[in-house]
Amino acid sequence: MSTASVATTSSGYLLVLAVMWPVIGILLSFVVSGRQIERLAWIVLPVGLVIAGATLIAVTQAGQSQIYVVGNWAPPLGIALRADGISVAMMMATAIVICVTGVFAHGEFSQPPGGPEERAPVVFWVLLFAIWSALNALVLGSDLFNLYVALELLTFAAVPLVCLKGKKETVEAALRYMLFALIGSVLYLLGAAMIYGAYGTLDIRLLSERGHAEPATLIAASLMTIGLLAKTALVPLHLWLPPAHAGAPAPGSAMLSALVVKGSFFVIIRIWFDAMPDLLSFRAAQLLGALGAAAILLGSVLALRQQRLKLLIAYSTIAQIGYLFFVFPLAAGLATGVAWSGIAWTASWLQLFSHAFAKAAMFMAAGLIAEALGHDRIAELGGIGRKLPITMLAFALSGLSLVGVPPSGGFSAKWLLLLATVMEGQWWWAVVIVLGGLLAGGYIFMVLGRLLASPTEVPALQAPVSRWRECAALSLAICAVLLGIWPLQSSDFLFIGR
Amino acid sequence: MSGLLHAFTILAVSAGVVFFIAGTVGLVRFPDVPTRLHALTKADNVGLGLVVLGLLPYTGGLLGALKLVSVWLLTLLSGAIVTQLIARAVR
Amino acid sequence: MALVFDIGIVSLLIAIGAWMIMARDTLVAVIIFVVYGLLMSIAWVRLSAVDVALTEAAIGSGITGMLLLSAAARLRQTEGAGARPSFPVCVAAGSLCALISAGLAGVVLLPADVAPTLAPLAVANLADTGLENPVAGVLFAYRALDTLLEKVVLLLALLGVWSLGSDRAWGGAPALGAYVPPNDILVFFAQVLPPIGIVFAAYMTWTGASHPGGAFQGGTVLAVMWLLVMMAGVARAPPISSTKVRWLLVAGPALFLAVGFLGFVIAAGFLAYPVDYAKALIVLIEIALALSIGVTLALLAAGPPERTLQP
Amino acid sequence: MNSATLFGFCSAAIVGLGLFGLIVSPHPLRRILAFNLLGSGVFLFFGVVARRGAAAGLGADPVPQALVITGIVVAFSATALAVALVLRLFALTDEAAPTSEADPKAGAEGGHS
Repeated sequence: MSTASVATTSSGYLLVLAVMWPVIGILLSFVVSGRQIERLAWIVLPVGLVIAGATLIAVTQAGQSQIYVVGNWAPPLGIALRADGISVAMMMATAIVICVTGVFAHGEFSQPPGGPEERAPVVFWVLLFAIWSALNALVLGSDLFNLYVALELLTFAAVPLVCLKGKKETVEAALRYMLFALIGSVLYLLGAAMIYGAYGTLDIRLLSERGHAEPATLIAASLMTIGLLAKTALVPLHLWLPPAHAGAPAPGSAMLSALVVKGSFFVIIRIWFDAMPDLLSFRAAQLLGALGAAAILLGSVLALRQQRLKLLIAYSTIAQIGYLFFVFPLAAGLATGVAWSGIAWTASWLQLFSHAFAKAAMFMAAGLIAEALGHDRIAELGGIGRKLPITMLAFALSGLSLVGVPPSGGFSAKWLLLLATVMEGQWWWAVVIVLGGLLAGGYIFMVLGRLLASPTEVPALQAPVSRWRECAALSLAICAVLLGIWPLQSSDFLFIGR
Repeated sequence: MSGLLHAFTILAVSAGVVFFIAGTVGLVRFPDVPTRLHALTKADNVGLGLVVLGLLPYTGGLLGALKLVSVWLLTLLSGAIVTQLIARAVR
Repeated sequence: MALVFDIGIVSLLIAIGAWMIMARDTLVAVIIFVVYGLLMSIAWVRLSAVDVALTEAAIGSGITGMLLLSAAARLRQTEGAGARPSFPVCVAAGSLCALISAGLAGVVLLPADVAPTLAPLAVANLADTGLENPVAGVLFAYRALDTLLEKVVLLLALLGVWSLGSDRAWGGAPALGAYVPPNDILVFFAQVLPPIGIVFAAYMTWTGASHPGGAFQGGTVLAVMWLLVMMAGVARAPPISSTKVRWLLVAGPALFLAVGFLGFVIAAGFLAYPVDYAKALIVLIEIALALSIGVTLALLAAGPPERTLQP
Repeated sequence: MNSATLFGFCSAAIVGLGLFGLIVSPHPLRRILAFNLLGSGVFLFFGVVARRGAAAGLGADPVPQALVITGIVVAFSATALAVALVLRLFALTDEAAPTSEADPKAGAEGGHS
C-alpha cells in the first residue's frame, strides 16, 4: 500500500483555506452579535475572492492539479483535496457570484441600527458563508464520503434560505426540497457504501485506477447519480425546484439557482468522468442526454405559461440545467481521447458558468422589480423598465445569454454544443438545442416586451430601489455577456489535471 | 455447589423470561397506551432483575457483579423516564 | 447458535420496520421506532461495531426518539391530514421497492473474492496518533476533515431550526418544559439522573481514545440529560441569544479548527498532529467537542425559540 | 450463509421498506420516520461492508464504522431540521385557518400548541 503517489503540492494550502476560511466566518458569526456579522462579511468576502483567485493562478501556472493531503494521511486511508481546471473555474465563478450577492444583499439583510438583533440578517449571512464553504469543499473534494459531507453542508445551507421569509408557502417549499434532498443523500450514501465494499477506497483518483466492469459498480454509480439528480432537479425530479427557488428572497434565489444546483451536478461529473471513466456506456449517456432534452423542452414550455416572474425564472433554470446533461452523450469520448469531445466539454462548462452569472443577475433583477412594485405578476409589469432602466438592462443582458444571442456566454456555449453534435453525428440533440433557444426567446421576450411597453399610466414605485443593488445585478449580467469572448474552441484550461 | 448454582441460575433466568413474556403479552393485548406501558414496565423490570440475579454467580468478582446490578438500576431509571415521556405525549 | 440468534434479530428488525410503516397512529409509529433503534444497536454489536452500537442507541433511538415523540404529540390534531394513496398506487410503489430490495440483496451476494479492507492500514498507523481505538483514529486523525465539516453541518442545522421561529421570538428561548408542575414525578427523575449521566458521559468521552465511545456518544448522553432537565422544567431552556450558549456551541469546532491550523506550524500540515502530543491534543479536542455536541444536539431537539425574552 | 450476508439481506429489506414508507405516507412526520428507517438500512449496509473487512485483529473495518457514526449524526440533524419545518408548517396552517369562523375546535387547537 506504499504507492505514495499523492503528495501535497506547493500551493496546496490554498485549498484548505478555500474550504475553511468561510467556516471561520460561520463560527465567528455565532459569537459576535448582530450588527457585526455583516461587517465580518466585508472581511470574509474579499479575502475569499483573493483565495479563489490565487488558486486559479496557482493551477494555471503549474499547469497541473494542486493537491493537499489533509493531515498528511495519504488516500486511501486519509482524504486529499484536489484542484484541477474545472474545480478552480468553478471556485472562481462561485466566488464572484457570492461576492456580488453579498453586495446585493447589503441593505436587504442589514441589522437596523440600535435595535435588537434580528433573525433574517443573522441567518442569511451565516448561510451565505456556509454555501461558499460547501461549494468549495464540493469542487475540491476527491473522496466520495467527503463529498457526501459537503453535499449535506450545502443542503443544510440551502433549505433554510428557501423559507427565510417565513411564509407558509415557502415553508412548504422548503420541506419538499428537504425531503427530495434527503432521499438524494441517502441514495448517494448507499452507492458510496457499495463502492467501498467493492474497492476498499472512496478516493476518486484511486478508484479511476481500479477496474469497474462489475454490475455492482454500475448499480452503485446509478444510485449515486439518481440521488444527485434529485438534488440537481433534473426532470423528472424537478418538482421541488420552482416553489423553492421562487420563494426564497432574491439574493437567496440567486445563489440557489446559480450555484447550489450546480454543486450536485459537479459531483455527477466527478463520478462519471473522473472516478469511473470507463463505466459511461453509450446507452447510459444517451439516457442522461434524453433527460436533459426533456428538461429543456418541459422547463421552457412551463416557463412560457407562468404568470409570475420569479416562477418563470425558476422554470427557466430547469430548462437550462438540461443543457448541462448533453455533456454525457457528447463528451463521452473524453476518457478514450476522442478529439472533438473536448469541444462538448468546454461548451458544457461555458454553459454552466454563463447560466450561473445570468441566472443570478436575473433573479436579482426580478427581486428589485418585485420590491419596487410590491408584486411580480408579469401581466402588470408594463413600463417598469422606464422607471428602473439599469435593472431592465441587467434583465435583458442576462436574458440574451439564456436565449443564446451573440455575443454572450450563452451563445458561445450553445454554438459549441451544436458544433459538437454535428461532429459526433448526434444531430437529434441539435434539434433540441435550437428548439430550446426558440422557446427561451419566447419567454424572455414576453417579459422584456412588458418591461419596455409604454402603457398609458406607468405603475408607481412602492419602494425606492438602491442604485447600488441595481449595479450589482448588472455586473453579473455583464459577466455572462463577457464570457462570450471566450475563444470558440476547446479550452486547454478546463483540461488541467485530466 | 456448582450444581446448586446452576439450578439457581436456571430457575431465576427462566422466571425472568416468564415475566418478560407476560409483559409482552400485556403489550399486545391491552387496549390503550397507558395500560400497555403499565404491563410492559412492571413485568420487564422484574424480569430483568431476575435475569441479572440469575447471572450474578457467573460475573467472576465483585466488580462484575456491581456492573450487572448497575445495568439493572439504570434500566429501571431510564425505563421509568421513557414511560413518563411516552405517557405525557399520549395525553 | 449465533446464526439462529442473528436470524431472530434480523426477522424482528424487518417485522418491526414494517409495523412502523404500517401503523395507523403516528405516535405508535414513533414508539416502535425507539424499539427498532434499540434492536438495531444489538445488530451493530453482532457486526462487531460497538462504537456504532453506542451511537445508534444514544442518537438513533434515544435523542431522535425524544424529538419525534414530542413532535408527534404536538401534531396529534393533524393526524388525518392527507390521505394514503389509492390501492393500485400502493401496489405499484410496493413492487418498485421490492424490486430495489431484490437488487440490493443481489449486490450483497456479489462480494469480491477477498473483501477489501483498510483495517490493516488503520491499525498500522494507529501508533502515530497515540490512540488505541481505531475508530477514533479514523474520526479524529485519518478522516478528521469529515468530522470537522460534520460539526459545521450540526451548527448549520441548529441555525436552520432557529430560523424557523417567528421574527418576534428571535433571541428568545425554546418553549420546552414551560408547563410542568413543580412536584411532578419527572422533576424527581430530572434531579436524580443527570449526575449519573454526566459521569457516564465524561467516562464515555475519556475512554473513547482506547475503547468504544468518544465525543459523539458522550456528547449525546450530555444532550439527553440536559433535555430531560429542560423538559421537566428543572432548568429553563436558555435563550438562544445567550452568550454562554453561543460560546459553548462553537467551542468544540473552533478548538478543532485551531488545532488543525496549528498543524501547519507544529506538525506535517493542516489537521496533522505532532506525534508526541497527538493523543493529548485529540483527547482535548474530544472533550471540547463532547460539550459542544451536547449543547447542539439538545438545542436541536428543543426546537426554535418560541418564548420572547422578559425585559 | 454467514451472519454478514444475513444482515446484508436485512439492510436490503429495510431500504425497501423505508422507500415504500416515503412514497405512501400521507403525513410529513411519517415520511421523516420512513427516512430514518431508510437511513438505518443504508447504515446497516455499511456495517456489512465493515464486518466483511474484518482483518488485522479487528472484528470489523474501522473506516466504514467511522463513516456510519458521521452519517448517524448528520441524519439526526436532518431529522431535527425536517421536524422543525413540519411543526412550523402546521403552526402556520393553524394560524391561517381558525380565524375564518368561530368554531369551537379553533380554541382547543390554539390551547394545545
